[in-house]
Amino acid sequence: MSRLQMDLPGLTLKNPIMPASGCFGFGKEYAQFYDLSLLGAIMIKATTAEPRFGNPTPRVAETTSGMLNAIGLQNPGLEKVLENELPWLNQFDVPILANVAGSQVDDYVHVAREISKAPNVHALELNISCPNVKTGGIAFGTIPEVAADLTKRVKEVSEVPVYVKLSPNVSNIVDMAKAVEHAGADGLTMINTLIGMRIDLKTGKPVLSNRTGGLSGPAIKPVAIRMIYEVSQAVSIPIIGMGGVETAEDVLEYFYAGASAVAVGTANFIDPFVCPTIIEELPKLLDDLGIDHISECIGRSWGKDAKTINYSS
Amino acid sequence: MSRLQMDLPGLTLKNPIMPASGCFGFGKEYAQFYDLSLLGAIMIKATTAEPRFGNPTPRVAETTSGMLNAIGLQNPGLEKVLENELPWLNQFDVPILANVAGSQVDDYVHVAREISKAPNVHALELNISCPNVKTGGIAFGTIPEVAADLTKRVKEVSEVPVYVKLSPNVSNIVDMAKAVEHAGADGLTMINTLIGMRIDLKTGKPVLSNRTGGLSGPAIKPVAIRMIYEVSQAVSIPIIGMGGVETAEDVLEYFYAGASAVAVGTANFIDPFVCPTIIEELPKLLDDLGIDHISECIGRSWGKDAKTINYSS
Amino acid sequence: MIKKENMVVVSQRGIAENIFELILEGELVKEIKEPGQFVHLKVSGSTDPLLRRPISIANVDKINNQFTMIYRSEGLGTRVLSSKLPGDLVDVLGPLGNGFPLAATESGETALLVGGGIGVPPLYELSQQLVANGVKVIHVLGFQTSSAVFYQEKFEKLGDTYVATVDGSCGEKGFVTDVIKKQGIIFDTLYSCGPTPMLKALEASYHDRNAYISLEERMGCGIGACFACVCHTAEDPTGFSYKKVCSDGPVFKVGEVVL
Amino acid sequence: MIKKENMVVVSQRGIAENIFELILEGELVKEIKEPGQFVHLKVSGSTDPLLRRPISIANVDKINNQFTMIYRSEGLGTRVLSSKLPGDLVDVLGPLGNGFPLAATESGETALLVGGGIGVPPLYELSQQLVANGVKVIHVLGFQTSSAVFYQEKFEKLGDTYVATVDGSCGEKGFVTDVIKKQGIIFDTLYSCGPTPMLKALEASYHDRNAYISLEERMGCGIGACFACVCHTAEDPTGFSYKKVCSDGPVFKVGEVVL
Ligand SMILES: Cc1cc2nc3c(=O)[nH]c(=O)nc-3n(C[C@H](O)[C@H](O)[C@H](O)COP(=O)(O)OP(=O)(O)OC[C@H]3O[C@@H](n4cnc5c(N)ncnc54)[C@H](O)[C@@H]3O)c2cc1C
Ligand SMILES: Cc1cc2nc3c(=O)[nH]c(=O)nc-3n(C[C@H](O)[C@H](O)[C@H](O)COP(=O)(O)OP(=O)(O)OC[C@H]3O[C@@H](n4cnc5c(N)ncnc54)[C@H](O)[C@@H]3O)c2cc1C
Ligand SMILES: Cc1cc2nc3c(=O)[nH]c(=O)nc-3n(C[C@H](O)[C@H](O)[C@H](O)COP(=O)(O)O)c2cc1C
Ligand SMILES: Cc1cc2nc3c(=O)[nH]c(=O)nc-3n(C[C@H](O)[C@H](O)[C@H](O)COP(=O)(O)O)c2cc1C
Ligand code: FES
Ligand code: FES
Repeated sequence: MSRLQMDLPGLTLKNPIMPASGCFGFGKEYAQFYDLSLLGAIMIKATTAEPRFGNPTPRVAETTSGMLNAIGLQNPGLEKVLENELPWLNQFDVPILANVAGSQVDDYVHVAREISKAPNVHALELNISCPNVKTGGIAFGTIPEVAADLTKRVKEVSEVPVYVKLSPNVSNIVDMAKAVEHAGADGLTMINTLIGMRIDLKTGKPVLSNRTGGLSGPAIKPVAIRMIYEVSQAVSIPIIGMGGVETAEDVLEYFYAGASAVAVGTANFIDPFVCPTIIEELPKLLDDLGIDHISECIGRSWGKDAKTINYSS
Repeated sequence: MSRLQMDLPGLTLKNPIMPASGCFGFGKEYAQFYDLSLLGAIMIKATTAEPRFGNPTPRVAETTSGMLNAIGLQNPGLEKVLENELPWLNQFDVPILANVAGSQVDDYVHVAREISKAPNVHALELNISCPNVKTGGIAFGTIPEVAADLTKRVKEVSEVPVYVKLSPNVSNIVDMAKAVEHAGADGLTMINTLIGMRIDLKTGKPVLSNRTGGLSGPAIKPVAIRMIYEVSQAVSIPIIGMGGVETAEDVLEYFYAGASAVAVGTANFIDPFVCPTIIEELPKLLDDLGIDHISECIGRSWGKDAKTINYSS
Repeated sequence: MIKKENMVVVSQRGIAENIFELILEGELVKEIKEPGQFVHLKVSGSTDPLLRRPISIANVDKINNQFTMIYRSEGLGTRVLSSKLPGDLVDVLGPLGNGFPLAATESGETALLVGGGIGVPPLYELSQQLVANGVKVIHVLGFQTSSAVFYQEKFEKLGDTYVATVDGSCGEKGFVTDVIKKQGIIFDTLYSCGPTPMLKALEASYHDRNAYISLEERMGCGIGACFACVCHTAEDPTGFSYKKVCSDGPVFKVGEVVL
Repeated sequence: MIKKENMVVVSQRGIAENIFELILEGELVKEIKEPGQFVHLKVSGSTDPLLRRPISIANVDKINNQFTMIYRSEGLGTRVLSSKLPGDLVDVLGPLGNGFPLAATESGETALLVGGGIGVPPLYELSQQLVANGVKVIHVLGFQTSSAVFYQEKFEKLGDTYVATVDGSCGEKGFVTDVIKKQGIIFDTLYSCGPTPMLKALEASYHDRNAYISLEERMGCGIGACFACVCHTAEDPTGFSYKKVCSDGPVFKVGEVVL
């Protein structure tokens, strides 16, 4: 067995590297650069029941070592994804995680039921960072009970394992993780973006027309590592980690924190070859560190007495 | 009146720039570099009832465009601060905000009562990011009711206005802000650090001996701007903003978001002259932007219909 | 094909106030197809600035494998770019997007090229190729003020060239649209690149003509994957139909997309 | 007085595997007081790396306003530093901290200088100044392996010099403490800088001697303001009493602080 292979619920990953949802479209653009079968998996762009245009532009802004986006879940809608995008991806030997979004439980359930039937969709990724219009815009991802209920409902209909994507914009990430684990989640993916904002001094207005956006990139990596470190010790389902990953070293830092696979988002925009480059560099890095198989790295940093004391500053 | 002067509860600031708590000690070290009377104010290092040594070293780690610290509130304790530090600072014409910390309500109340009597302490800054030993270590700063109760108790004894320092590690910063406003806070300071972590690949261990630490520096600026933007529109008490401020432009971005003054933390370590440099550059920047008085900048980005929709990514 | 290459700086010089002309050399030049395509630049190995910067291709020298960009040094990224010296490497992703359709103008016809500010550069390569095709070119170039004007003589060598400045400090005072009307310029095809207000003014006057405009939008990936740079299409101005500026554009037929 | 200055790179060269010698020039040199002081460097104008890097002063040339640093290129900051060329500027904060007490050794006495790896550099300036004071110096320098050895001849010119490498590829095989014992070195004062395990071993053997050690700790400010670099004092090993490595140290009398 390859020293990079990882087996996760629903997913046999030839390596634990996959592009993160929303940062890779449905793969077509990156297929110009390399064979997508090289990837461990692909997390496709969020799919909603109906097509969405998303937010007005500008939709991205730069921050120090990070970027903000407020794409607003633009996607062609479930039907077109099933008709065009997934069949096209079928030419590659790579499992797909379908990122499912919505603004009410029924939307999620509908998309999850249908998209989980696609032959190359090996798992769902529930994007619970969107506002729940029914409960007044409070995100599914910030109230454990609401997230758990959604997870349960989606689990009931999904034909493939369900990973829940956690939002970092919460007081207690461990509570969220435990709630969705308890509700039947097969795995976690984390973290989604932190909410942030930039203001243009010349216009006096927020740079993004949506005003706030999701902060991604290297700036957020320490927050992701901390949350994965805490959550991985509190749950027994695997975690796909993400947030600012750019190098093979970053991947191992995620594994050490407790992740079992890693997704690469923003870095694809900076270097379209970043995923295959990381995959190529990982074995050498494992050699340097004297590690046989990457799975040995999972949770290396936990230590014996892994309780953390947040008496910082 | 100077175009930089700002009047806040308890504080007449000749300019709205002050070093952030914990990033300036009690001022002595920076007095080697410039006259501290140049500053708008000084937020001194957190003071606790008893002396604290803090956490074991290493206590700082670098992240991309940020740093983690887990100093652990090292300080000489209330008595010594009253005896040595505050009298020494009295030689400068600069108001002091005394950062008050503790692990139970009574500690806070005791420190607040005593330190607010010092002649040059013009305001308190309640550091509610500390774990509350009574509630099992959950930070005062993550539960609105707990924070409100603490604020009320401190307000009862303080002889000067009380600013509450909000932690960004919460699901809903507006709820926190409203809770402490309702409890009598005279102002807010925000944000404290995000909780983060780094792991050393060679040792396999967290870089910080405390494992997690507080993330500060330019990396967190977009999170701070977003929170201040949201909170400033929901409360009617002034906000002293902080998080990654390095330049005069950053200061105005904070004002545009809704802050009425700005604190500079981590940047002091990179450039000990950063505060006087910003103070010097602000008037020129105001000229460039055609602004008479810096107070005109407060909340410029709010727009007419300032509701934000967090439908990001 | 889109390549990613560390290209070598051949030369860099200031040609107007805060405006730089940068010549890069490398294999990527072989892939450039049309005037109006752009490149996406990573200006430093550091994470700050993090994102690439889109800059148009202003001149192509296939013989020497070189191309020229002209850009304004404004924010962090372009400021760092302007510090590059001959021999330094720049990480270039490109060529990207679809450029101006040369075939839209036949030999002997007249093309009007209208540029505004840092929208002027891609018109230079376009103009040269049109002239090589036997097209008569007329340029109307708008700038803020005289110190911002660049490449005027170069354009003059290719065809009639009118310069307009907002403050009248060089050429005519006013906007490019004023100049076109005042001079009574007659053309078969219109090609334009510049700020959105300028493009909107052109669209208002020439929406029924054979006109092509190049758009600007904030970009993430630059290759069509992130949905940062979309615009609505004209036949479905509030619906789900969209075009991506980076991969469907940046050049569109006038009226194709909503400005 | 502590200064902050953009100092000019006079020269930079590799002197061992991943080890660089960097000479900087500027007014700040006038402020250097003692061997063992250090500087805090910002290696780039970017926010990544964000923090300054502490590096010891290895040699001072007051006549030319120059000083030398010797450092290992390891992480991001030192890697960026190693790319600096003559004429480039480096943002230096310093001189910082308290160095080795020269007065602790009288003329005619013998000083033993024990260095480990990148702890060796500050001993070079110290040795020169001791020799200038009429002190006899003996050096014991420990390195990982032969390719990591530097400045051996320079130290030899100043006094007896023993090199030890962990793998025995240069000098004696083993640790500096082994060498000191094996050679039966007799001394009046001990000065040392190097990794903590080495300092601990020296402390164990020489805690009752006239010995001075230079510590390393992760730093924030470098000037005593942030409390990043504290250590417990020996008379109060678990209490509130502390020393800051940056401003009280980095040199302490052996036994003064808890290693
Ligand atoms: C297809 C295309 C072609 C372009 N061609 C040229 C050219 O030939 N010459 C030239 O000077 N400029 C050109 N621009 C504009 C150029 O991309 C911006 O001026 C540049 O990105 C600003 O970067 P900065 O580092 O100076 O500013 P910063 O303020 O640091 O930029 C912050 C972020 O905003 C983006 N941004 C800022 N302004 C613009 C803008 N006007 N358009 C798109 N993104 C922006 C940046 O790319 C970056 O992501 C072009 C833009 C596009 C989309
Ligand atoms: C007083 C003092 C004097 C020193 N003198 C020298 C010298 O003369 N030559 C030399 O090569 N090295 C010296 N060091 C060690 C040097 O500071 C580190 O090797 C350097 O900071 C590592 O930076 P980096 O960019 O290579 O590593 P990175 O891994 O990028 O560093 C990340 C962070 O950790 C800190 N850090 C990492 N290793 C160390 C360390 N060993 N000590 C303190 N901080 C560290 C960095 O300063 C930075 O904040 C000295 C350290 C101290 C405290
Ligand atoms: C432009 C952009 C679009 C994104 N769209 C989605 C999305 O549709 N669904 C989702 O779950 N996450 C989305 N994300 C979040 C990423 O999948 C990822 O969680 C986050 O960006 C952190 O990883 P990174 O720092 O590597 O980018 C998006 C991120 C970006 C930058
Ligand atoms: C080393 C260090 C120590 C700190 N100590 C304190 C403290 O004692 N009390 C407090 O309220 N905040 C403390 N903070 C947080 C800062 O005051 C500030 O809120 C935060 O660092 C964000 O600002 P910055 O990005 O400008 O550093 C500390 C921050 C740092 C980096
Ligand atoms: S910039 Fe990413 S789709 Fe156009
Ligand atoms: S590094 Fe800040 S106190 Fe020593």
